[in-house]
Amino acid sequence: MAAGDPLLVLDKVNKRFGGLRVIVDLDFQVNEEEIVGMIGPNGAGKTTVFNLITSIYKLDSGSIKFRGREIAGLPPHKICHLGIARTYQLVRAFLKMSVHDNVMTAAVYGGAHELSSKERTLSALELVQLESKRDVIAAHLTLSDRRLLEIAMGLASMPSLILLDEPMAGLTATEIDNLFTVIRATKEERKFSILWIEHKVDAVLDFCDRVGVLDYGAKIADACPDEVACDPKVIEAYLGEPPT
Amino acid sequence: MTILLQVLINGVLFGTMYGIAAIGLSLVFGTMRIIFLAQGSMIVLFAYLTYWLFTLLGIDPYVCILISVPVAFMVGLGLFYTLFKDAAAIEDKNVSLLLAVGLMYMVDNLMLTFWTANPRFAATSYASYTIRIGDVNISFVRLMALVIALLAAFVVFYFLKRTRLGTAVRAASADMQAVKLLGISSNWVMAVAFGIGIGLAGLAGVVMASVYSFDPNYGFTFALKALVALALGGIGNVWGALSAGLILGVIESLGAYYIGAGWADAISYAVFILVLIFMPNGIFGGRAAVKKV
Amino acid sequence: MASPLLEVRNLSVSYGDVRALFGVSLTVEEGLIVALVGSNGAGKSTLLKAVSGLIYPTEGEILFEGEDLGRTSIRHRVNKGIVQVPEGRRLFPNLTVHENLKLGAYLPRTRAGYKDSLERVFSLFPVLRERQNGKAGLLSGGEQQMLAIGRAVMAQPRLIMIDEASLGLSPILTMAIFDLITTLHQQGTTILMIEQNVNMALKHCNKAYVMSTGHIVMSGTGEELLANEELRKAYLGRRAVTGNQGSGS
Amino acid sequence: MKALYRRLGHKGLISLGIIVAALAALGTLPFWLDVDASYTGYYLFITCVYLTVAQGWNLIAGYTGQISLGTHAFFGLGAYTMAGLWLNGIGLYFFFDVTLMVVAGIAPAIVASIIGLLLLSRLKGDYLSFGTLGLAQIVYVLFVKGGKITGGANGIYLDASYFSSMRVYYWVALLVAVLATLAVWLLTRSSFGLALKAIREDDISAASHGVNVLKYKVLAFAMSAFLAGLAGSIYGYYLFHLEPASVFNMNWLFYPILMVVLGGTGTIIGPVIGSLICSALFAYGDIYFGGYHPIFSGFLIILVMRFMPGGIMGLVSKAPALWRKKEGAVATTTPE
Repeated sequence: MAAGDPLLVLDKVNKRFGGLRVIVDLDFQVNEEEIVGMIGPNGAGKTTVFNLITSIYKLDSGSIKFRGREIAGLPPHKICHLGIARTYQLVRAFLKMSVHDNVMTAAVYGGAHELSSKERTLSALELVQLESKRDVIAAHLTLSDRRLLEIAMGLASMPSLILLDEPMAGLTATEIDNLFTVIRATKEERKFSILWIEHKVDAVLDFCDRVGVLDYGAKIADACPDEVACDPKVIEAYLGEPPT
Repeated sequence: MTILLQVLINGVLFGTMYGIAAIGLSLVFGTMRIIFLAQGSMIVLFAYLTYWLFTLLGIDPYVCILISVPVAFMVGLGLFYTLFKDAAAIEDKNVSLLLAVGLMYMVDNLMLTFWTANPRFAATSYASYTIRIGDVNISFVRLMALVIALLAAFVVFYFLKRTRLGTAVRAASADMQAVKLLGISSNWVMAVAFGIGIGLAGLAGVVMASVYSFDPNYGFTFALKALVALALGGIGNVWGALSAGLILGVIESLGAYYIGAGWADAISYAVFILVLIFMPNGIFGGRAAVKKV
Repeated sequence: MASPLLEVRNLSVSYGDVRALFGVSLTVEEGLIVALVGSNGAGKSTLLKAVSGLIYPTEGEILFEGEDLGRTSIRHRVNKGIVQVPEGRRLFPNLTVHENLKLGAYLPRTRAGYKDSLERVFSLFPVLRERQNGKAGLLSGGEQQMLAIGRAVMAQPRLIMIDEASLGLSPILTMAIFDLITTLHQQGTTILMIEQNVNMALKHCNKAYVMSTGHIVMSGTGEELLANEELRKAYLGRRAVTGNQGSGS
Repeated sequence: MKALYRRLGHKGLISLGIIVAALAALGTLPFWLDVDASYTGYYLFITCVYLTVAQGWNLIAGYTGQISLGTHAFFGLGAYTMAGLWLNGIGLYFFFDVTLMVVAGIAPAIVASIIGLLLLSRLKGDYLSFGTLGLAQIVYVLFVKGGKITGGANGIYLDASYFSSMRVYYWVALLVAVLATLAVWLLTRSSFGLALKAIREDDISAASHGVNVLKYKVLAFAMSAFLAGLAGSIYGYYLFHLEPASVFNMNWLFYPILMVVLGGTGTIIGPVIGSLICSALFAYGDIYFGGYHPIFSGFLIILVMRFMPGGIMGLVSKAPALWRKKEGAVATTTPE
């Protein structure tokens, strides 16, 4: 499990909704300790990829391997236990529960670990700097705190891969900065991998080791940020036909 | 053989009421996503109205249709605007479920107080008249029930398919938000669907009073049967709901004959649970009535 | 000077604690195609929803031909001629094409000219005439978008607001849809459209607004914005621009 | 004492005091009130039976968000299990046999687990409710048609000579109701409760945070069936004559629901308040209004759901909302 070893491998993954092919023959890989971005225009199928990885949707064909083990078809909670955590674009924390109980739930049920769930809860809250708000009901948090809360919930299960679904959406520039600082610092300490889907390209290009681009459910680019930014296919996907 | 045929025909004729009630439930569920558990109680209530109109004023049950269906429609509109309008708008469907439960409980017990638990029946002069075809006896009033059910299904079908408002009702069961964006009042669409649902309960009430003896406790059982028919037929399918009602009638009738009277209920609920578990789209396909986890 | 067809003044909208629009102002003059571009979450759809009456603003006003729409109903606005083509088309898949169109002309005002509107839609989108008795859910993506626009045309709109017409369509189909929108415009309908396909939108509009995180950050004619380096930056970030120059393309 | 104060705080200590005082008063009631002569004895007994069922329904519906409509089947199953075993000489053969009562709870819990695995894995929302309702009706028919085994529609008779005083009934029902409330309270405050609440809030999100949604739904369902069955066995001891029409009566479904929603769904005190109020309405309503009170209870469900779906506890928690908001605001603006 050294840095750089393949962690999550998607192989020829396909998904249809009715007649519509949402994901088309997608090959994708995330390695240990890597930060990978997945970008693409609205409707390109990014969130669907997450839902396939976390088994909320069943895939039509293809395989998804995590540490060499096939995970497609496992129930969602098993996937969490294996070490994949995720956040949602529209935050899905448990709104009527306190911050502490939210993280505690994720810690208790996130699988067996050396550290007790209490210790993991505290350390997760510390990492995202939400200790002072531990007794606040999640519904009373600001959007940016809710995002941090979801990240803390993810951290509580000691994942080796975190899936971030548009964590910047709806945040102001300062809040985004803060979120990044937190993610960067946490990643330094915990050494997990990140797969991050985002609509806004700028931040992903700055932050990630590698970026995949999705358009109409198919991968049109997968390279280092600099290369992706210059790829005419990517520019076309974002801005429409190339300017003449 | 003759007996089997007789049992089958009785089943079909009995199932007509389940069918009418299921069409009503389907309309309400399609637009409001509410299972209206008080449907059976409303049917019994309108059966009592028919019974009263017949015994007190001497109005023939079939003439009663002209009174009780419009009244039931208005009652439906009233119920929607006073009770279900707000509940339909919120995500938590438990509120509307419990509203229907409360309504059922209140109506059942009101009827119990007014009319006692003694079975009633609109004993018309032609109630015992039977038509004999070959070796099979067909009760006139039951045959009329089938005719009425078919007519009702056709009217509802025509309304949904051919009228502007009916088209809007069908559209609303697919996408309420999009309906709103066309300038159509979503509340009115739901109210009309609810009104027709209760209107059909009014019709089923007339049929019930003219064919069977009934009592206040019958409502709940009946609502459950309508629900079974709805689950069998799949949501949003008028003919599916009617046919499922008939099939349920046949299943019960066969069960009562071969296994014993009194087991019919258990058999239909068993069918219900099996359908819920293994065929959530109903036997006629149609749209998923059940959200899978 | 006559008041513009649509004027949005200082509009703010919040979803609970989350503010989506911060004092947005824009005008749409009669007879123009106006484009609203910006990345996901910029507030474009929110603005459209506020104009069509799906949500009410917390602050600011929306004027249509000088009349403040305030907290009037969607029905009132559709009657005035403000019709939205929602994102994702929102067709009724189990209804036929013809039934979908019929519902577009639901309000009494539009029923009188129902036959003419239908003719107009069918001449704009001949494929819909061919498939009028088929279910809407069986149409292809491009045809569905045509039907969504056609359904709005049935309401005899003064102003059509189109949310992401090109979403999920191939480049060729996107081109076709834009041509149809242009035709619609030439027939005299005012159009306000939201687009992610910035190049296409800017080429086809008279005027455009660029939105970012709930604010309008740029406005101008399509040509002006197309030539604007800042716009590319807003979309792909600094690297994209420098990268492009670096590679000498 | 100091340690206790530190743990509970000011408010907690007051609540604890009230609870201890109330329990002491209720526990010693038969010593200063003749529960056999006074109607109050029956009222409190039946309240406790209802409360036990209500807390079970509260656990599955209030805390887990799954509306079950099969409670009366579990109640009746409990009553019949106790009576059947007793008649066949199984158990320790004394009145209010603890082992029989526990078995009377376990039997419906097993049925609930089986049906729960089938229904809860595939259905949610309304259809779960109707699946449980259909199941309940099947159970009812099975007992009516059960012939010699169940005594059919006439039911079965226990030896009524065991009846000595209402005192025993009162104490047993009170003890069970208190234990049921305590158990639900402890469960919902444990990690088990975290899973239930998470499922109620968002079951997909709960699953992706590692909660085995089906397992906890079934466990909660079985637990609620256990409590219903336990209450059923107590009522069975009181009836001596068990017939399907009385122990499978829909009242055992609707009244507990009414008590929970009136008091406040998903709160621990709500069902207690709700059952005290509703049970008073029914028990005394029977005296003063004859058989009309079910009409009012139906009406009451409608009123509560229409105007205060949060129940009494919902109103209570809304009252100090201003104060609470301030508290929340302070917390959110001081991250340091």
